[in-house]
Amino acid sequence: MDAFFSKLFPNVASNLDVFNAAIIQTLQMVVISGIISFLLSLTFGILIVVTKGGGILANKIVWNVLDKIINLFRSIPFIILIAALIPVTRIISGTAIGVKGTIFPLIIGITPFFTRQIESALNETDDGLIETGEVIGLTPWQLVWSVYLHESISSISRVTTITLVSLIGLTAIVGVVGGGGLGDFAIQYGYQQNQFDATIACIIVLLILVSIVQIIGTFISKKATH
Amino acid sequence: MDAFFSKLFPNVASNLDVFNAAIIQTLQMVVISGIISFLLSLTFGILIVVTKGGGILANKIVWNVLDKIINLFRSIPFIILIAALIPVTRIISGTAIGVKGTIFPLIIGITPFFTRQIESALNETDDGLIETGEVIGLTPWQLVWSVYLHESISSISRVTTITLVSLIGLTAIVGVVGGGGLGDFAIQYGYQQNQFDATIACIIVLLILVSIVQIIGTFISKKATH
Amino acid sequence: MASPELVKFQHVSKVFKTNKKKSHEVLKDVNLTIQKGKIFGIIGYSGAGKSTLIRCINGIEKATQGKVFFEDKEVNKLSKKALRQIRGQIGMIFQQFNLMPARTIAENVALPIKYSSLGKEKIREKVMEMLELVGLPEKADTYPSSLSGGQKQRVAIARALINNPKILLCDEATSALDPQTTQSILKLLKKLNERLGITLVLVTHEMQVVEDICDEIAVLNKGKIVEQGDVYSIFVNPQDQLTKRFINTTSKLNVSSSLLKTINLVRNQQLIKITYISDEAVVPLISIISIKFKIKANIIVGDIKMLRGKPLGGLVIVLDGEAEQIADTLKYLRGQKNVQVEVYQDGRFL
Amino acid sequence: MASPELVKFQHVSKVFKTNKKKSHEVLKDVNLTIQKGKIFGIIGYSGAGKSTLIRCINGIEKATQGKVFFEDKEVNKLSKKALRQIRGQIGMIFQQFNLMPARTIAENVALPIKYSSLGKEKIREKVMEMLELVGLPEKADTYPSSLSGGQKQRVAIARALINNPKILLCDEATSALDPQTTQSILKLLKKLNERLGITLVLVTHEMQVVEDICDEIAVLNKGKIVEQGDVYSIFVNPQDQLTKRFINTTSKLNVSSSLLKTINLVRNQQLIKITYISDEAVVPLISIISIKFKIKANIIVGDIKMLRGKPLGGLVIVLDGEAEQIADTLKYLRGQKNVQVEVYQDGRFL
Amino acid sequence: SLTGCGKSATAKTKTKVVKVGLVGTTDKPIWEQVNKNLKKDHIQVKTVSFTDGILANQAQNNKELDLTAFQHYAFLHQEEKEKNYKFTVIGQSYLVPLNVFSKKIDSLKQIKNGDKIAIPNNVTNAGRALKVLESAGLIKTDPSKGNLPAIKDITENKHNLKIVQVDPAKIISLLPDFAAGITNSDFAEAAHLNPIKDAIYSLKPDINDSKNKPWINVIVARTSDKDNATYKKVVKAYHTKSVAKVIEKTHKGVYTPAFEY
Ligand SMILES: Nc1ncnc2c1ncn2[C@@H]1O[C@H](COP(=O)(O)OP(=O)(O)OP(=O)(O)O)[C@@H](O)[C@H]1O
Ligand SMILES: Nc1ncnc2c1ncn2[C@@H]1O[C@H](COP(=O)(O)OP(=O)(O)OP(=O)(O)O)[C@@H](O)[C@H]1O
Ligand SMILES: [Mg+2]
Ligand SMILES: [Mg+2]
Repeated sequence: MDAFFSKLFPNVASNLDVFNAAIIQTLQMVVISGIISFLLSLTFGILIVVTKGGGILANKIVWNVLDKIINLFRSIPFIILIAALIPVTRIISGTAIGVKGTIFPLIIGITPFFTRQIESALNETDDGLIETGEVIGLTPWQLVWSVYLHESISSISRVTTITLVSLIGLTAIVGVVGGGGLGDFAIQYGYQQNQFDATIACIIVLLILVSIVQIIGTFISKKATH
Repeated sequence: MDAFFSKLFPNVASNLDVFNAAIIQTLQMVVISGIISFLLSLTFGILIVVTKGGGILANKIVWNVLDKIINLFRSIPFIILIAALIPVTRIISGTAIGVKGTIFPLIIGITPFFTRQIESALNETDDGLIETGEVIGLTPWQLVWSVYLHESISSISRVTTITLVSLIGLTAIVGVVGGGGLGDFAIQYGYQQNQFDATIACIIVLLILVSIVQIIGTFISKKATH
Repeated sequence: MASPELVKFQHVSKVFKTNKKKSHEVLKDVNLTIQKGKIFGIIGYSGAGKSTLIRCINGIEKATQGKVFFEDKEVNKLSKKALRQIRGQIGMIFQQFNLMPARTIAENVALPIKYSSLGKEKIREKVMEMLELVGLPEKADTYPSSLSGGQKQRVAIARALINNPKILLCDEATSALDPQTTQSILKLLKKLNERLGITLVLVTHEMQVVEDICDEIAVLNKGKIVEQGDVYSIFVNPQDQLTKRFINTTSKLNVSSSLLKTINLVRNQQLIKITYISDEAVVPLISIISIKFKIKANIIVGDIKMLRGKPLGGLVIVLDGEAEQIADTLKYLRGQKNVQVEVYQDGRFL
Repeated sequence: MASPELVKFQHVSKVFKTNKKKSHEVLKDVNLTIQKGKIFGIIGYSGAGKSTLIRCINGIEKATQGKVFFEDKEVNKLSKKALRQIRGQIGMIFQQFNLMPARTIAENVALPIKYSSLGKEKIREKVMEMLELVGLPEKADTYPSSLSGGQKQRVAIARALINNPKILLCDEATSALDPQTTQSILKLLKKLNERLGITLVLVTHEMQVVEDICDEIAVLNKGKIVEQGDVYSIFVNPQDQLTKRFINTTSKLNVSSSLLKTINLVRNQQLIKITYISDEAVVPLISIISIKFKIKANIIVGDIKMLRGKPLGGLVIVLDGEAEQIADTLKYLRGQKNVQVEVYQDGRFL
Repeated sequence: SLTGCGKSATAKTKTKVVKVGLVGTTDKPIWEQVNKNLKKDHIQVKTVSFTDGILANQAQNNKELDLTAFQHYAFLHQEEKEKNYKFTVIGQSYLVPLNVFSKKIDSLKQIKNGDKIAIPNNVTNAGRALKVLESAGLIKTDPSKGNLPAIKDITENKHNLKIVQVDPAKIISLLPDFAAGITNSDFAEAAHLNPIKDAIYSLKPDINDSKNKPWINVIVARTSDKDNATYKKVVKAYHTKSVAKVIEKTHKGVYTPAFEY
């Protein structure tokens, strides 16, 4: 088996520790920034849905500010965003490099996109259900929790799947600040040094990761559809 | 005005022709690859929705192949994808560099994501409506056209907005094949040469672009909601 | 006892903008008072504005003009918080049910008291009690998608009742139900009304429902209230054309021409209709005329019922006898002031 | 003329899996034949399986066991294409309407013929004709979201009718409609049935609808057909408990205890109920007893109607007279073989 | 054969376009000057900016570029070896120093055990940076790896330095996270540092020092085109005083022209 692996993936085998570390790094980046960004996006997504015109807490100012900020951040190419954030990252994470230094820019990079996705998911909620919640006398936050969120679990897990896969894509770019990870491994060894096997190995692991995310997402989404 | 501009954006002013060209390049990349990818994603999105288990043309094999291919392509970091595609790009576009050389990789890069988004949008269609279409005696393709697509116009324009903004983000990466565009301008001048004004100028133009896309998308989406 | 007013509409209008140019006035200068503890029915054609009207009561539809009061509070002017408090006292059953698809039946029913101070067990207990009431305890842990239309409606009823509302707004709350279930639900509503003094507002197109439990009704026609009053007087003596038509639909006395054809009158026989028009004590008319004029009165169609203890309806009769006796009979009947007589067909002229 | 069979169920069962362990048998060994040109009613409690049953006819619900035939073709065994062709001949009105939210009313109605060879103008013409029929021409270019519940139902009816189906499956097609509109829709359906020979399958809980237009009915109870036959014989002589209960709901003769309380019988007065139990010619019973026994018969509740030319129903009467006469009267009435007598209350024992 | 007679006539007046692949945009003024020098020859250089040299080389190999001018010998040789490119150097351009910068220390002597050092995240500059550290006496690398050792080829690391690869363009921004960082001069310049004066350690940019030879930037043609007259003219136009001046001016004396004029 080992011999077989070395034969198929000679360059990976000779850098196995780096490769393994890359897997761990990718997982760390995806999991940590994914969780934090999920919470943030949920918050912003909810805010933007409830404050929009006709929403349950309609508020032009808040909505406009959020909408514009999201557009602004979505307009900044990710690599530039990372660079621009370096000083802030250092303040927040203590360092701007390594896995630790990638979490913050990843969060900032993915959250606007994630927020739009969550917004999309929440907007699917049937108006009649919102109305019912209001008629029952739920407070806005009860309404958010018990109607918007509860009824959107399926859609939210669907958009989260899409987003996590995009996030895995972003982790490939954070090599610029020495974040490592599989994407960076593929670039360093596969792309720059033309080690085809390194590229393939990375893609296989990423594919497995993406598929797992997809399967879990689909599963939750199905479970939540009645 | 001109003097004011030169003062605020000295590095942009001194490379104004490049900057203007970058805007044109970005527009070309986004529009051309956007349109082609839209058509492809619509096709794939429809296919994956109708062939899924319980779908109107349920077909395990087609569904599985599509699903796996999409995941595979979403697993490949975009920069690696571009590099890997170069030989194919050359066959298809005649060249692998410049704007012409970026269209194909952009399409391949965004289509899997776009397809997932379209899939998501189409899946929102109420089962009762599909059933009604079937009861009325519509053929599968009439059903796709008159029910799935027609009833999803609003959602489709919403996910298209999200996707186009992501596509604008991708164009920033294609500088690696000399594609140019605003993202590349920002990287070359802003990121690599630390010309802050260049970054800002690019972000402003991108923001305008993103906002226009967002406004049009929201407008269509609203128009299509009755 | 003059019950105090619970809901009051003062010159309420509601306009929907269909597009930039067109608009649609769905409620026109509606004035309405619903007294505490009453069962108030609202009837009218499809599209008359009934749903819109009751949706104004809890403020989910805002009146374009005029004022809607709930217990002296002007609904449209309330703060969001005050409005929420009021809504906590108003139960509502939607025409289209609006069950939460991602919640089980029990969770759906529990929703209005989910954030109350009741403990989980207490809530479950109340929920099961409600489901028992609507006959669906075995569906507690299933999801709405697996329910039939009528079952969904019953869940909506259970949900509307769980937090003991002061007033219950029912938008066609029994329209998807079979008559048996309808009756049991109506019985339940009536019981709640009697025992707990819940005020009920029923939008319905089932005249049977109106007859069975309403105290008062309002008849809506194209957004206008054309008639309003207590059920008996309106049923006995409808003023508006529309009301008459509605009431006629509940009556079997409208003998269709196809029915007339099946009745072969001979000789002097006459086909007549007798209708009660006042609420005086019932008199054994048929017996009287039979004894008095030696006439045979054959009841073809009978539709008499006791509404709040008073007779309502009439009979369609074939009178058979000598010409003179028949003439006397008709004369006698026409002399009675609590009935109205109409001759459909006269055997002599056939 | 024995009409040929259009729809046939042979030992049809339908099981829904609620989860891995539990399942729910919604239809149980259903056998049913619907003849061409008939109006076939299906009644039963909410949740009995009525919707599931008619959904088996056009194959949107697949029978778990047994066979469903449409014109000799076994629905479950048809190719998709053949199934589509059949569906083109089957109109269906859904319980929950299922209008397309992103299409105007006209477009919704046009959908079934959108891909036909008809030109645009011809389609529009037909659409307007249909909307005219259901009384909604002015809503042609609005969207479903701005319609009231009943208006939505009428659009669904128009859509189901536009391509001249051979058979129309109506799942509570008039349940959201006011009685006037219901009557006009029923008249329309009846006309279509008579003129074009359309077969109608009506799932309904409105016994009035059954009475008004059905030729045959099937009574469903918990997935089983408990009774089936032509309307008159079932109405006159229901065998199953459930059927009886259903029919009773349409009858006013079930005198409630609260009503009894309002009737103060004195002396020898007796409160009795007379019901027609066969379809023999009507006899002027009241007159006869009045004349014969010098008794006064005061009709408290009357519910007699002519169903397909035959009398159905009965009367609730207070008999007033001498004790002996009353006894004779009762004896006489009991001797009549086409009526059934029941004594509610006896003034002597009060 | 029909066009044969007119060919030479049109060729005379028509400007020949030569596509030159660059990485980044800082060399544009240099090539503008080259273009001025070429005007009389009816040759025009068109530059194409890449963000990445790998794809520029690939494009040249695919004949989408005529020449490239962004890489040093070391990178070129590595690329030729790995991808079997047939390239030939047709002229040298300049030498760019790769110096050590820091925000925390003034001299490499202050390096402590376990300190972090940033080096570029591309293979050639990483190798070069390791060589710089070696020449500063901080580490030793496997001599068999020649000019391009990788981090794993470090044979001796007495200070136990942690060497991290990051984007060279951002090394200056990231200096607070490191004890020191090594990056290309143009990036240092872009961050408003003087690549020589502000460096805490630098190697003398002597183009005649054989140690510097691998790091001299070159103009490259495909081997099949190495004798192309037009390309030779381009190189000739580059190897002029005017261009040397522009190089010194645009890069404030940090770049050393590596040609005779
Ligand atoms: N998808 C499903 N999964 C599980 N159970 C279902 C499903 N659909 C229907 N049922 C159950 O099947 C039974 C019959 O449903 P059906 O809709 O046929 O009733 P119905 O007779 O039409 O009632 P109603 O008059 O209330 O519309 C109900 O008890 C319902 O809960
Ligand atoms: N959002 C809306 N925009 C425009 N018109 C509307 C809107 N909602 C309702 N209407 C119109 O207002 C009128 C009254 O609607 P409403 O729902 O109150 O009728 P209804 O009396 O409840 O009828 P039904 O018995 O059919 O439910 C209808 O003609 C309907 O088309
Ligand atoms: Mg309504
Ligand atoms: Mg049903």
